Amino acid sequence: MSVLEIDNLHVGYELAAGTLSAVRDLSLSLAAGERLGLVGESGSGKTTTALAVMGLLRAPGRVLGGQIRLDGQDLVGLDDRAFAALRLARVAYVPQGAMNALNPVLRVSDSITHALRDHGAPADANRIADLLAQVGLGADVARRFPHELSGGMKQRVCIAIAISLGPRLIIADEPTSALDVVTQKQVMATLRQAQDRLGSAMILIGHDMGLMAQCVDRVAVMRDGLLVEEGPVRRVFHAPEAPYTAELIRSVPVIGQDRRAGTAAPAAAADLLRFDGVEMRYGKSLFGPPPAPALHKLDLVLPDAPRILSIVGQSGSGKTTIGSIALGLLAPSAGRVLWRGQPLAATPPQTFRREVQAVFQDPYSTFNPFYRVAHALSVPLRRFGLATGDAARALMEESCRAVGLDPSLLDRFAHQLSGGQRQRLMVARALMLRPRLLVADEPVSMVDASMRAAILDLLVDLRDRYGISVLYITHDLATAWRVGDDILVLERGHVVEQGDPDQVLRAPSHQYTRLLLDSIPMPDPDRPWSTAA
Amino acid sequence: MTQKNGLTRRTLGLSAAGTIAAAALPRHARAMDAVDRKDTLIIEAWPPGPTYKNYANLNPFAVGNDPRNHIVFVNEALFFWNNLKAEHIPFLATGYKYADDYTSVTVTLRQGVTWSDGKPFSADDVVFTFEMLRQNGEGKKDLFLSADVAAVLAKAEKLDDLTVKFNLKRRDPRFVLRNLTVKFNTGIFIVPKHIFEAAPDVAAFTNFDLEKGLPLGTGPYKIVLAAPERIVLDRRDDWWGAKPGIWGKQPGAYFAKLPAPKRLITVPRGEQQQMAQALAADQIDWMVEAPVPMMKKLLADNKAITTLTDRTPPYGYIDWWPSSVWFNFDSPKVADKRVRKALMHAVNAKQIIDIFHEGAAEQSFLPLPDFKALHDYIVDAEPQSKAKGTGKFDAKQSAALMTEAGFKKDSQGFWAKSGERWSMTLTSASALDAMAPIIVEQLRRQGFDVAWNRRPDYLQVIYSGKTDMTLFGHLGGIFDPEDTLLLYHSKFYRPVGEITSRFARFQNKRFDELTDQVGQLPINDPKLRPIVKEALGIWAEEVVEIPIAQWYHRIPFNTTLWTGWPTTANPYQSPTCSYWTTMLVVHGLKRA
Amino acid sequence: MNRRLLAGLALLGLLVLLACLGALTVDLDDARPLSADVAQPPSWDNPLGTDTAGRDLAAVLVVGTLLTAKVGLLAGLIGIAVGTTLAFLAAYHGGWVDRVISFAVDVLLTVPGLLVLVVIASAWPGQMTTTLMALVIALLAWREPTRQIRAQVLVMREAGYVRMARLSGQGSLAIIFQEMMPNLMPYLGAALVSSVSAAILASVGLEALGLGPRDEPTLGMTIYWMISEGAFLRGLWWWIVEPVTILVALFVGMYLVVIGLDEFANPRLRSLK
Amino acid sequence: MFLLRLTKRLLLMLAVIFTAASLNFLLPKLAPKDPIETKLLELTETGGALTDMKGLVEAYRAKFGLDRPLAEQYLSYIKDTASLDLGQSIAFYPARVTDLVGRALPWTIGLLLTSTLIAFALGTVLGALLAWEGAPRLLGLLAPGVMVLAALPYYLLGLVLIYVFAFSWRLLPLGGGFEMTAIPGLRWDFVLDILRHSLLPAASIVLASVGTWALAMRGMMVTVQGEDYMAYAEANGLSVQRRFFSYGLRNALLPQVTGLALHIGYIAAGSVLVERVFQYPGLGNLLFAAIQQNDYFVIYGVVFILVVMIAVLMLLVDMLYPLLDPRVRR
Repeated sequence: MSVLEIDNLHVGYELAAGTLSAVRDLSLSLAAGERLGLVGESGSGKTTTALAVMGLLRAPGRVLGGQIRLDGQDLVGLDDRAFAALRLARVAYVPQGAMNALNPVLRVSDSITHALRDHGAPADANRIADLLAQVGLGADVARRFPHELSGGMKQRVCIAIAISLGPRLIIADEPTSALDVVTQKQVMATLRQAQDRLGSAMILIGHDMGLMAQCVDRVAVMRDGLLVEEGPVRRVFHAPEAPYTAELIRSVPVIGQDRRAGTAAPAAAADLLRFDGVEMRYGKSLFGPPPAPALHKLDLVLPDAPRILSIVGQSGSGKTTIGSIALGLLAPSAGRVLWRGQPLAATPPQTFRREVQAVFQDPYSTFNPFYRVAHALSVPLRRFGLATGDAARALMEESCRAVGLDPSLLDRFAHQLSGGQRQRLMVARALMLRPRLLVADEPVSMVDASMRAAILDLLVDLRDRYGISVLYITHDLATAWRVGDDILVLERGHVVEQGDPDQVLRAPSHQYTRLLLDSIPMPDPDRPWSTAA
Repeated sequence: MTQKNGLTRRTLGLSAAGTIAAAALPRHARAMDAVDRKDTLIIEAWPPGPTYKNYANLNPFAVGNDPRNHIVFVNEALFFWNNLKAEHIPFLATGYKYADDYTSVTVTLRQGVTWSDGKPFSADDVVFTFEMLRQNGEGKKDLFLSADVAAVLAKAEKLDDLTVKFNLKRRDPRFVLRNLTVKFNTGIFIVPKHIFEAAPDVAAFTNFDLEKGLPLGTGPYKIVLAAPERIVLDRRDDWWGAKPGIWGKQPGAYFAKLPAPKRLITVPRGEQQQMAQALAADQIDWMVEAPVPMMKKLLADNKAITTLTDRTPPYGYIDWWPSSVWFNFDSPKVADKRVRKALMHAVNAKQIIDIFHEGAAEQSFLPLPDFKALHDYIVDAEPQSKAKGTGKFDAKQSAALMTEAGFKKDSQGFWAKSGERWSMTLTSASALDAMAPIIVEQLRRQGFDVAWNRRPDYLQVIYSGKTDMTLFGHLGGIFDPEDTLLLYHSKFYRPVGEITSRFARFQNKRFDELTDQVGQLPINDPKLRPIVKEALGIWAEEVVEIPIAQWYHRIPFNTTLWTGWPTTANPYQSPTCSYWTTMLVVHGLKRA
Repeated sequence: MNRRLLAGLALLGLLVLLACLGALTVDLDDARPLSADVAQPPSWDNPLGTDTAGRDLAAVLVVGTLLTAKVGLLAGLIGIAVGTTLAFLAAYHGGWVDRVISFAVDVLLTVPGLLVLVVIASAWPGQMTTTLMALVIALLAWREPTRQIRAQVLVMREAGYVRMARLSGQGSLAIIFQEMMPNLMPYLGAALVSSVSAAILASVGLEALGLGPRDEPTLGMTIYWMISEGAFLRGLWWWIVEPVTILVALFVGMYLVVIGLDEFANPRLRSLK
Repeated sequence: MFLLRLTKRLLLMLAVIFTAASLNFLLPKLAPKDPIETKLLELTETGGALTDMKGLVEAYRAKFGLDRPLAEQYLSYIKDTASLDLGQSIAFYPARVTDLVGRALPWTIGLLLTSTLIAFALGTVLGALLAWEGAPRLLGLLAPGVMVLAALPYYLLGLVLIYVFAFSWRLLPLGGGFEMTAIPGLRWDFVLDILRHSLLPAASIVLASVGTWALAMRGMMVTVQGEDYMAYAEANGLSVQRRFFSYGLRNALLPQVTGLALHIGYIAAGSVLVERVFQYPGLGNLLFAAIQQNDYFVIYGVVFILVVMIAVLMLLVDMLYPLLDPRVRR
């Protein structure tokens, strides 16, 4: 018998203007021990479905039709009390933002105790230690506060809570999206083991096709509230029926495919940007020991020719620091930064500003909410004396078209645009200014998968058509491989490896690079995650 | 649930508050007997509350000493003065005799007086008290009243245990009345030699230690509790004055027994509305003062409340403080006599009395309070004042005088000279704060651009002469007009910027001569009347001030528990609890 | 627009309207003493009654509302102007400038404001006027705005668009005025209204203590007179109810505007109706 | 590390106290009002003219060291204050400032501290409930009232309460610390009497500040409810009480506590008017009387105590905050 059966589910938001459907005609079923991947971009209805199952929809959201049965019991229309009793005990939830999901003022043991006690289960130190052991954590973790744990440990605590009452169904909502690839792999392994032990069903919600290929038995793809495709994982990945599914699979960059490298490095050209023994320490301490450096003596050369240099590393590796120093927003604690052979300090700021531009990770916050988005483009034009008035407008519209945007978007506010549109605008802005160097710091990490490839292609365009060098900063090896002419791998402020991506990534010499490579989930169920982790 | 919780928490919190406050209460409290409310007299005292800042100081000569109310129950004076009857009351003394030239006076003391520790009161104590003040006034000058004593006293000497001779530095026929007699808020109480001579620095001596029996006095009450919020005094049943025969044939037979209240409680002066409500609720028996509207409300609210004039206006008696608008003779704005006169004719005293006193006061035409002792002088001088236009509201004449003095009204209707508006300031005493806006408005309506100046340092502004006009009372003569005339004597003149208590800054040679002549004559000397009349003529002629009204002390008392208060028919003492004669009123009370 | 903001503005607007209507229909000279019989309850001639010095309370309240508003606006505006300038100096400049300004604010926040105000009020050689009152209050009115705006600017300084503006070659002044200021507007608006409210609170407080301009019938002076002349005991209810009502309306109105603007500036608070 | 932080923080506190105390020295000196002349003139106003005021003024000026150069006065002020010798009152010579402050302080602390804590507790719970989605509907009706109260200054509310409860209905006393006839002492009836007298002033403080706390708490609670851990707690089926108290209230409380410490520091200075209105014998009244007479040493003493109180409370908050919020523990 199925653990979960969803029949013709219809969830909508009843607004004054009418009903807005979030999920329509959704039917799914899930057997014990089975893992279902629920895939879709933001707004596709996958999370709404999960909320409906757990009775957590908030007004004006409401189940408008259909049935949700858990072990044969219809959940639609249950009251709050019944739902509260059902949660965790029968349907457990592993949250997306494990970083913030645990109450910051409670010790881990308290969080677990609360969960157990509120469902009438006994909670003592042994039970807690046992639960923690099941997710691979030591008993000492119980006494710690969430901020004393790493992201992976926090997620494991959440898994420990999820399995504490032996639920029939576990809903894991992008459980690893905030984790780096290495930790992601470990956490997913833990989650799968725990689920296997309980024999419960699991829904894994996500948008990463690679992860799905590695983790689930069946995949359901949703788009705009509708189920687009559903089937066993192999069938879906090898022979997707819906074009949308195929597009999703294709958009996952894979090392070894589709590289868009540029021309070979010109010999002995002048340097554009050079780091000489650059070191960075944050903060000052009057007493106490000096803070550990975020960046160890780093030498880096960008030749005066259009190139893309990919800088790769996990969070905390120092890659963003390199970007900020290159932008002149941060002064290094030691060492020299040379711009076209001149010390940065000696370069006239106005010239330097014109020649070095940036695209940042969060495209929303880079627009001043007070102005229409055109402001972000017109200001540098005016400031650098490039164009004003109609000429400026023409220039802005031209570059919009160059990145495939409708110029009328210029008159909107940032919150009226999608993430992809905003990021394209930032690229358009860079293009319009024709800098010599563009620092692109995680430009695609907050953009939906389908937009990713397009924006990366734009970066390549900048290089090839406009002769702009790019410092591409990312945690994603695959995209680094895809666009980079050179690659530099950072680990905790140290460069562990650098060179031609083909060489570095296909035959990594450093074990850290290898670890990173091994942790990437390939969008192919037949190429399983290596067991190295 | 929440609310219930909240309430219990509140109660708990408040009892914590109460305990904290109670724990902070007086270290000076002694075990006290319970005394029935019916035997207790509760008095509002003078120092502004809500607490006595200096409750643990019973040294009458300490400058920072506010609770003189308690000194008056503990210490006694050689003589008292009853202003209502113009009667001199021998107390610790029985009589006095001046030398013919008034350069010395011999005082005889009462026999059988004892201090509260049983030691006899004698000439030594009197000599000690006055010599201490004289020497201090000639040296350190840090004792209250010491300079005044030193100015006139050459030496006090003991002739025998009951006789003291005061040798004076100059002829002074008013020495006894001024220095040996306690009246209003002036005069000197006698302190015990055997206590005060042990104090190394009298100015810093608090004379307060209940354990050691301090303060120690001849008076009928002893302090049993002194706290910032209360002072409690219990009757001393061994008071000397209750012994038979001790008063001889002295009138005022009410002395010859113990005062009726077994306990006195004084509370610091509170906000008037609050105290009035307390009086109406029988919580206190005696209030410092109530203005007319409040008095009317009180009398309406509680049938047991009465006043000196019973339940009819003016609800009190005339005080030594007739109100006037004083000119500052050093101010160029009012240097022209015509301007002063014009200002005077612009003031409508009748309207002020109607509003401020609700009609329950008389207009005054002289700087003198209409006391029994001063009445003859007023009869002499009032017609001449009126003839000179004093106190006359006459808008036309006011305008005419201003025009004559070269003023023109500007576009906004204010008097101006050579295009410049003639702006002036009026500064007021705090007791007259409600009267000032009325006067200012009257003046403004007649075209005088007068601003009411009410700064936190108003006393310094007034006494150092930094205002054009001052709304104030008079702290002048009580038993004869000399002290009033001295308010205008040029020997006290100080230039603007320096403090002088004679803030009129009036200088007139003839006036000085007349005042000096008055000072040479004893009170009630028939030669005084023409001199005083001439001096007051100069005062009126020169328009020294704009007299407004007699000042009434309207003291409400509650007869629910205590009767026998002074009445118009039996005015045995001014019933003002803030005066230093309060003890004599207590002597007259009976249990209701 | 949110409901609280609207309600607050409506309340303040009503006060302004009443004051304007009053200014047109009432003879403002009647706010001076001796304009009418004393201590009269409301009647045809004196619709809001009179006080014990014969001021017509209708005129007093019109004039008083305007004067009190003047004190509040003047002090509040100065406070917010100085506070904003210092806050930007401190937050944007950082370093020792920030340390000096923050320390000064820290120190001044520990000194009882009333003492300072009373001392300064009495140190003034002339007599107290409403303008002087406003200036005196303004002397301390910048402390809170400085602290709050500084914190806000510190957060905003890290915003992506500020970083972007720097990359666009914007100078410090341009960043402050073109990029940060517009976004601070609702916040500054709220800070201004609270500053005005605090100034009115301080002025009414000082006046009730008897330290106000005695020649000018502000609302605080009306309270002072009403207390000192025994309105409670004498049961002159109209003298008590009227100024208190206006002050309550004034404070509540400003308060609603403040929290309305706060919700505007801080969208998270908006979720609650 | 903790010791280091403590040392640094202590140094800062001392610097603040020192600067504030220096400012405190200068402020009353700015006023043209001479405390000795003022005192003597007050005596003159009631007690008749003093013949030789100049001598008295000079004698007392010397006694208080006011005849010395300002710099010298400042040095001895700093020295005395540092050794906690607050000197003697000018207006009430020879009363010691320490005694005056010591007598007033318990009243202020008793009244203001307890009513502030009550207001804080009530306001915090009320505010949290106002923001809580599952709270009873009826509570929503309280919101406008809470808002009006939050807008009102203490003293205005105090006046209204006096008029209604003390004048019109005569239920409670008009003011003062205790009954006129009461004899102070540690007895039940006296404690009750003190409570009765503290009801109106306490009520005006509680009512006027409960709204402020409630609104601040409501704002924080709204923010907290948007946090992931609240959603997670609900997804785990935790009980309503648990989510309200241990998750919502507990986290929203953190900034409130900082506010409370600062507020307690200001109450003494800020409620002068409440004490005036109710004739309450606390520090506020003492300070006001001292300011009126420009009694330098009492002003210095009271302000110094207030400054130290505020500075110490700020330090305490800084040092104790980590106990409440484990995130800032280092």
